[in-house]
Amino acid sequence: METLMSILVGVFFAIGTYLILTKSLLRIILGTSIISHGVHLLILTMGGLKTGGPPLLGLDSLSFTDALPQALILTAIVINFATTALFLVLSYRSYKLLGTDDTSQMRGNEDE
Amino acid sequence: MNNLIILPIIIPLIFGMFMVIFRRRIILHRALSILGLAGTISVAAMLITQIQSKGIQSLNIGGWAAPYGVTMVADMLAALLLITTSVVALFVLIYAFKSIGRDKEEHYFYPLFLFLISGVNGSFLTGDVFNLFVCFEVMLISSYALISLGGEKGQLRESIKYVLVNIIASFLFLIAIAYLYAVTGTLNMAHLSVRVAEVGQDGLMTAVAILFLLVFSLKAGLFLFFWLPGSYGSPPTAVAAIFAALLTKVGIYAIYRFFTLVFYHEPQVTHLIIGIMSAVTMVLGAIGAIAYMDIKKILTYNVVVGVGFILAGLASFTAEGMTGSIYYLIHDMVIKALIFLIGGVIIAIAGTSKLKDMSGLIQTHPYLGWMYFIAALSIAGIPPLSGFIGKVYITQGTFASEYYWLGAIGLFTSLMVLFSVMKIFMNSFWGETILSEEMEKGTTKGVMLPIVALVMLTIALGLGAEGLHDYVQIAVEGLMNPSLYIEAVLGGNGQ
Amino acid sequence: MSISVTSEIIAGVLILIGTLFSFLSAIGLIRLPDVYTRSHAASKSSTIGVLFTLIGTLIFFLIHEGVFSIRLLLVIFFVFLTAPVSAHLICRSAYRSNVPLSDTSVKDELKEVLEVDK
Amino acid sequence: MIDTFLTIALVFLTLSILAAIYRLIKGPSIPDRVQALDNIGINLIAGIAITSIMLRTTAFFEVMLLLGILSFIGTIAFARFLERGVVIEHKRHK
Amino acid sequence: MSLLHIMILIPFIFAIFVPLLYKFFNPRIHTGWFVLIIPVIIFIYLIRFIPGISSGETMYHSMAWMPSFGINFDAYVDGLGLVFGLLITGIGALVILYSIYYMSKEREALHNFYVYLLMFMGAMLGVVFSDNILVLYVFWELTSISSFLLIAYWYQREKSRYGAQKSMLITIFGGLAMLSGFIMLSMMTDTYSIREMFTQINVITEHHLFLPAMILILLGAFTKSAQFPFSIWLPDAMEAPTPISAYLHSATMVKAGIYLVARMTPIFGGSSEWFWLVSGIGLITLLYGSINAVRQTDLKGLLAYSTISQLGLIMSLLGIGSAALYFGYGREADLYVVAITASIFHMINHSTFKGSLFMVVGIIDHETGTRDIRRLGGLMTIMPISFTIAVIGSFAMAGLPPFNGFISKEMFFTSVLEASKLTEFNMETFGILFPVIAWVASVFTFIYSMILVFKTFRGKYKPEKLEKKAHEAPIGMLISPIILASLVVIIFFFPNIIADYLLKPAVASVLPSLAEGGIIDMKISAWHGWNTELFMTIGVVVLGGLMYMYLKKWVGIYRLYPQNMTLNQLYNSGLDHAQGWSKSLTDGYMTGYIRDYIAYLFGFFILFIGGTLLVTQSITLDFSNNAPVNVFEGALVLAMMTAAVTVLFAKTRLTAIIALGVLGYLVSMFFVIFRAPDLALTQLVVETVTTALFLLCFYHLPKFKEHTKRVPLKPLNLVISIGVGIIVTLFAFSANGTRLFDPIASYYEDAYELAGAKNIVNSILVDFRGIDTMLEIFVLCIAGLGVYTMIKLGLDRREK
Amino acid sequence: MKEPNDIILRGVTKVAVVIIFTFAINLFFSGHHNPGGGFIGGLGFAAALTLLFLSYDVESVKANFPVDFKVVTSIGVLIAVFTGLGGVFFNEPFLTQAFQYFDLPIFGKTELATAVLFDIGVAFAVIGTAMTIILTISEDR
Amino acid sequence: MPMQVLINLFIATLWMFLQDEWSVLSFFSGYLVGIFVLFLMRRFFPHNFYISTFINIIKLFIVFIHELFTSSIQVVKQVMRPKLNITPGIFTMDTDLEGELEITLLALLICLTPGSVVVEVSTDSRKFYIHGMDIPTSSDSLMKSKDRFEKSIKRVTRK
Ligand code: NA
Ligand code: NA
Repeated sequence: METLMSILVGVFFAIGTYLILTKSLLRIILGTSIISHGVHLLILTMGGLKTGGPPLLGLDSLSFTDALPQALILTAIVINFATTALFLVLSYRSYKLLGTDDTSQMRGNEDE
Repeated sequence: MNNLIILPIIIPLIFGMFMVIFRRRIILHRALSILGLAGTISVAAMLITQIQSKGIQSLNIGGWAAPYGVTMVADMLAALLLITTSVVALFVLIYAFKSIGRDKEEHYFYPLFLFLISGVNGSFLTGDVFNLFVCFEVMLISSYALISLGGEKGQLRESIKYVLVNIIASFLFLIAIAYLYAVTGTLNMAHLSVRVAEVGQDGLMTAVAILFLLVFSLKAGLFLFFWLPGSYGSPPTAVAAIFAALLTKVGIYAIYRFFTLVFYHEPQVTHLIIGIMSAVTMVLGAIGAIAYMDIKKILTYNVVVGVGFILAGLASFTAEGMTGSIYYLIHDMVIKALIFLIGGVIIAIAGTSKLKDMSGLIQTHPYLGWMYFIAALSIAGIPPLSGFIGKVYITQGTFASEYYWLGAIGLFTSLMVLFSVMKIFMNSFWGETILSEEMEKGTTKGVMLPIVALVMLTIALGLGAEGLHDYVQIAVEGLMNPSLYIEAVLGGNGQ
Repeated sequence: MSISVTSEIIAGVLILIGTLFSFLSAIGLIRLPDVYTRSHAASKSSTIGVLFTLIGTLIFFLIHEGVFSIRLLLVIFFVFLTAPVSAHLICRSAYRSNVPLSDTSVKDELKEVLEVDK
Repeated sequence: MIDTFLTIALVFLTLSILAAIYRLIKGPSIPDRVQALDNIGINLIAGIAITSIMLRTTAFFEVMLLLGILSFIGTIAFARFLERGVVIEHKRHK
Repeated sequence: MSLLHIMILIPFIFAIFVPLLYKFFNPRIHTGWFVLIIPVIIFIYLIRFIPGISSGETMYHSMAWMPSFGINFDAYVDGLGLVFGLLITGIGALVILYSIYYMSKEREALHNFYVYLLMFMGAMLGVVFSDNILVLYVFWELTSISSFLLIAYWYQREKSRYGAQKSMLITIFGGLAMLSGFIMLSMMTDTYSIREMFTQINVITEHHLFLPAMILILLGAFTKSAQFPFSIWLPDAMEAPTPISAYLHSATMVKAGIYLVARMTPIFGGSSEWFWLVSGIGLITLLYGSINAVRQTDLKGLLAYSTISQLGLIMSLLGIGSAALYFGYGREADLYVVAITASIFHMINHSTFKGSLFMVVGIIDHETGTRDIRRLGGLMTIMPISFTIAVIGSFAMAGLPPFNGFISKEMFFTSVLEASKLTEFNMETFGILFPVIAWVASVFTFIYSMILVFKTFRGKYKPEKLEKKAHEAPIGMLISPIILASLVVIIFFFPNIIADYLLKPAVASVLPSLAEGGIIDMKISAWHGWNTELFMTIGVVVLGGLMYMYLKKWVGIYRLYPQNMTLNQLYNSGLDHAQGWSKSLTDGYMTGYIRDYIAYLFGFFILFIGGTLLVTQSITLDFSNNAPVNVFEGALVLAMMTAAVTVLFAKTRLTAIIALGVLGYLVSMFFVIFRAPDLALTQLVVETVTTALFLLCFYHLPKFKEHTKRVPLKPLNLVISIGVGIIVTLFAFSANGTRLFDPIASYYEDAYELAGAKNIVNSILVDFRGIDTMLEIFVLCIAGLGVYTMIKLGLDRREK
Repeated sequence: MKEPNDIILRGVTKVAVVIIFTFAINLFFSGHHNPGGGFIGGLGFAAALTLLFLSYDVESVKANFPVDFKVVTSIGVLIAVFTGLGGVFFNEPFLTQAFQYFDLPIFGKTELATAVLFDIGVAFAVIGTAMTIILTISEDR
Repeated sequence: MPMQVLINLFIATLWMFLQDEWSVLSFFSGYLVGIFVLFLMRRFFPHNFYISTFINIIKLFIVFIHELFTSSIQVVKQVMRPKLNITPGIFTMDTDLEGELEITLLALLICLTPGSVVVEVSTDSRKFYIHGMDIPTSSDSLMKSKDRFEKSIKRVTRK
């Protein structure tokens, strides 16, 4: 499973990176979202998969999965949400003001 | 346990939150922000005396013993950065009073400013890798809001780049944490240090180290600085100044923390890489600084050079180098804020940042001109201003570790820096006066106080470098001797 | 057969039926000609599919683990409540965003109504 | 015993999800894709139910309910966007 | 703080009050009168040292500055320092006196002028009296800065700024080189004190940094003293007001390099590298300066090149003299002492005659409005006093009796002749060059000296070419040059006063080991009989005279030299090219295009992380501790990949978002499979809210454009993204196979006992790592404010 | 019939929102021992509000929830921080959570933990932020 | 109706007092007692006895379930045919139901009826535009069921 997940994460990173390297702002944001999934799954994978029950003591499992990565991912998810929201708004504000969502037209060299 | 450590994080936080609640009371905002920074300054001062007398201070948040909870650690380096941060921020804030504009004030400029400081302070104080990530995010998200504050075209355009690069950096930070956790099973920096030391820094660990270096380099603008000139050139002056002064420093601090506490076992690999990166940074930064006839660009590339120079001290991995770096770090925070503030005033007065469109300002603004002159000398490390002692010791450090090329590059780029900042002086202040006072687009009214204060500070830090010596020495001792940090966090049972 | 085994069998069969429904509706999702007809499959069959599955689960946990979960009942209720609305809204939005009906369609009484207002 | 049932059930479920994915890619219209999303959400509820039995845990019941709620909200959001180009209206014209 | 310290610092302190004095007394009293007090006081103060110093005493006072670093303001007065101190304050006083008449109190910003001047004076005193090399460096840079400011005193002029920048770049470059040399020295000896270094000369000599340190320090000296090829800044420095040229750029600051070489001679002297570098560069500079001086048409330009030339002469003498340390005690050493003596002697002489000449040129400029030789002539009768002074100065410069230049130049000839007889340092081969170069340069020196006097004061008076009607300068302006000219003559007749009281202690400082042996014993006389040196002088006069007379015939030769090959041209185009090249380089990679930046970032990631993994051979593929995979999970993974690919290839933005939503749902399904209920819940809600946000923002965002509907296939992007994917995966494999420690997680399994919670994840979030959560909601809050600000601030403005 | 008639949607929304609110509050309170907690509870609450916004419109929902969500956020953060400071006054490290079991009438043996207070802060902040963002964007023109 | 529920709750609480037993069980038994009392008193209230409404709700629910089953099976049947043979289309249906609740319930029912999904509701909520899977059969069966639906709904929503 860890191997499969590692590959999946790699695929997410590859696709996300490719999207980020395109010109369209929206595709860039999509790329970051895909990478963020990759990141979260990677943290989980790196914590070790499937070794015990859910980290709920009420359920009387004998062993529990590592709860720490889960807590970390939870924090990361929320922070990523905050960032994405801001980035989205920033993008559309830029689009409205600059009249383009093409990053190749957002170089802003010299004359202005 | 020392609850003081948390205050630099939560004082700005609480004060800022109250401002959000009482949104329209701008006077209250100003008062609270001054009060808040004054508070962090005093806390930092208290921490410094405590560290001096009792050693590194730590706080297990929630009472959970390290490495299980999150431990906040105040060593001398952190405390020194803390106090510098707050002092510089205070002056920039005062500058903002007169320059930022009512609409930005009403749109949470002051709270966001304080939140930024809170994040910066948190990054300095935390002893936990993941918490460092979170503190970075606090800082970053505030910076995202601040950098786009005002929503001008160029600003938004550069903000996009800034935000995107930092988002990716954050992802890389997270995967670095993931790999680190897989290999070491812990997040507490002191504990990491112990564990890494226990098994030695093998290849994989070095790869993890390089990944962290990559992440922090992005924040610090070490080698990966391409995002920096654009984004630091676009926001309002006060914001640009605080960015230039603080944000890269957090990355630098993190590199220091990691590569003296955790990944210090293979300096011939890691620290050499840092050295090469810092050399390239200095060279490219200096080249950028001399390339343009635009105040913003010149100043932002100077930020890049500073980063490279500070890290040259770490690359040397000698006590001298570290001493120099810490001095230079403090100097750089002060001077970058100062020169950005003055640059902002010049741009405001001339209504342009293009040097060829301005001339002879010294006729109408002699004080501003001389302040700039001193700042320009200081930024190049000309004695006896604040950059000097740092420059000498970083150079000495690089020589001592036989990285002569690094020291030489450092010194030579400081000449290029001088050339670049003097270019501004000669082109904007000297020459025929073409702008009468009535034609000026901006004014120096009300903004001279922080500028003068920072100039005084750079002079005082230069002439009074001795005053910091003991503190810097304690900081260096902490950096060169990880066991002090480990002892303070994990106590005797470090294993 | 002990009660627990019985419960397992009952639950298993229910779940199997449920997923079979889901599967068949999925075939509908593939085979049917346009979004409107597919929405029939999606809203009805898969709803019933998930209902069976959840009831099976409910029974399993009730008998096997001795847990009666209000949450499961709520899920059932909620799916039941919302699936038709989802179908309605999807169809409406499809219609209003000019997704054509399939060629086999014989009647469109909504067309003139909407066109009158345009 | 039950695990055999569940495995077969999971195979069915897998096929349904893959069918929905097919619809997601194929389209041809956006509502088709929204429907696929909605359908996957519903199928995942069943998937979680089965997983819960396999793991003999009630820990995921909340997830099921939330999935039901959220796939509904998601569908509505898409539908509204398709209809009006706006998801949330500032003020409804009477 | 001793009186000595006060004397060094008093110019700085007084400088603070200058603007006030200017404000209150100008234009009633010329600010210069107040300023004049300072050098006079210090001069008198220094004079008092002469008896003590000449009897072998030294003065040392320490003042703590940064004691913890060993950087203290240790003031040290010995023979060498004293000579310089007297020059600085003596000439300084005269220059200020002169400036009072030269600088108009009505038109000039005198406060700036005198502040810079005082700053310079203090800095210069600091340089020559500092024992601590870092303090010396501090003052050294201050002289560069004040020189920079003084050159650009008329900052409105383009040429002033150009000259200022040039001098700054070159001298500060040298300063930095010197600093690194100093740092090396301090590393060798573990001290910053020059005197302590003297006690460790053996350590230094054997250190592998000996040569680098020497070269670096010499760079400092050579740039400051305008040695070839760094001399180019000096002619442009002539844009400064003439008193400044007289003071900084001929009498004092340029001599700081001389001081430094002299000061460092005990450390580096005796080695062949030092010998060759100092004397060689000195001789080249001598020749270069003298040849170039001849073709100048600007009187100050001529003086500038003459200064370069003379500095070369002094420098070469120091180089030759350093051989004394090679020989240790003995006759040979005694001979080379002459060279050191000559160098210091000539330095003093040069200050006197060159100072007076500058002042005269200033007078000419002041009274006629031009310094162009081609427009001047026949001033002899109009300005007789000035003419007299000019004759004295020029003849001294040309090395003619009865003026002091003659004596020191004869000693110079003696020295080069001696040097040519050396058998060490490879002098067998090259030694003959020394007297030849010296003699040729002297010929040119003679020529330009004659040009200076006779082209200006003789010939036809051309009032039509002058802006003003020329007349003799006011007496005040003449006092200083007269004093200097008198000194020129007096020294010729009584050289031994100088020799006993100044030169001997100074030479003793340069050659301390010889001084200790009591070997230094000098007697300077104008007349040595008909020796080679005298014949050389006669030759100079004869040939020089002839060449001067037929100047017009051969001066055209200069024009043959290609203009774009001059050092100046090299500097200019170098600087231009550097800036242009910098710009194209920087513009080249700083494209402003975010895609490029991201490509750099990921490129760096691939290279560095991949590189490290490869180089350290840490890629391991160990799948043994993998958890099993079932069909459902496998299919889900497939579905996820498909969804991600769908996002990639989506032709409409809605398709992309929907696919992303599917992906999000599937990820939360995985969180279920991996037993993370809290995560699954969070992921679901966040996914949905994010989707809603996307849709909300779509209203404001454009659709995928027609031509970009299909995501473009770019090979480089493909390589980068696949590279990133592969490295992330490989790293994950390796990290997965290398779990070295048990994670700390087991601790949290006691959450119920420790924190009263059965949900471990929740207890970590609110308790064990509560601070993360606190800061995280803080992040959320800031994001909310950020969004609000971003939208509302623009909105409010638009509504206005 | 230009405007679609949302009568069905609204009818169902009312029921759904009641359920979601209840569920969100339940998630919040059960978070200490079961899946859930401040984040998820808060986000669930925000999801319910979002549903309301979707089915109705900003103005009418705002009229029913007349609060400045930015203030809600700040208060949430402040609650969390001051909970943390509570420990400081008892000379405990910052953010020291305390929990105690009490025998209360009706509720029986009940655990009262400051962590719950902290979680309330979290929930407030989450709700406030989510709503601020959604509302602000939808108010933009 | 809410009044009746309140009274019922009051009775349940009173019952607990009388029983002097504070438990869910005693509350529940009290509640049952209350239902009984209210049933006796039903003629004195202006509205129907609320339990009968409750029973009507359950009846309606059963209608729902029934529709769902039959329609699902019909869809499945159609899907399973080797060759699709359907004639879909949109047709109109009038209703005399009023108010949000009634309309919603009807719409839900229609959606669950075999082969029909509501596409639009007219602005005055009098007309339903319905997509039928197979026009003749779906519209027929819907028209057949319509009255039954409306009746069941009215029994719940009207007194
Ligand atoms: Na992030
Ligand atoms: Na200019």
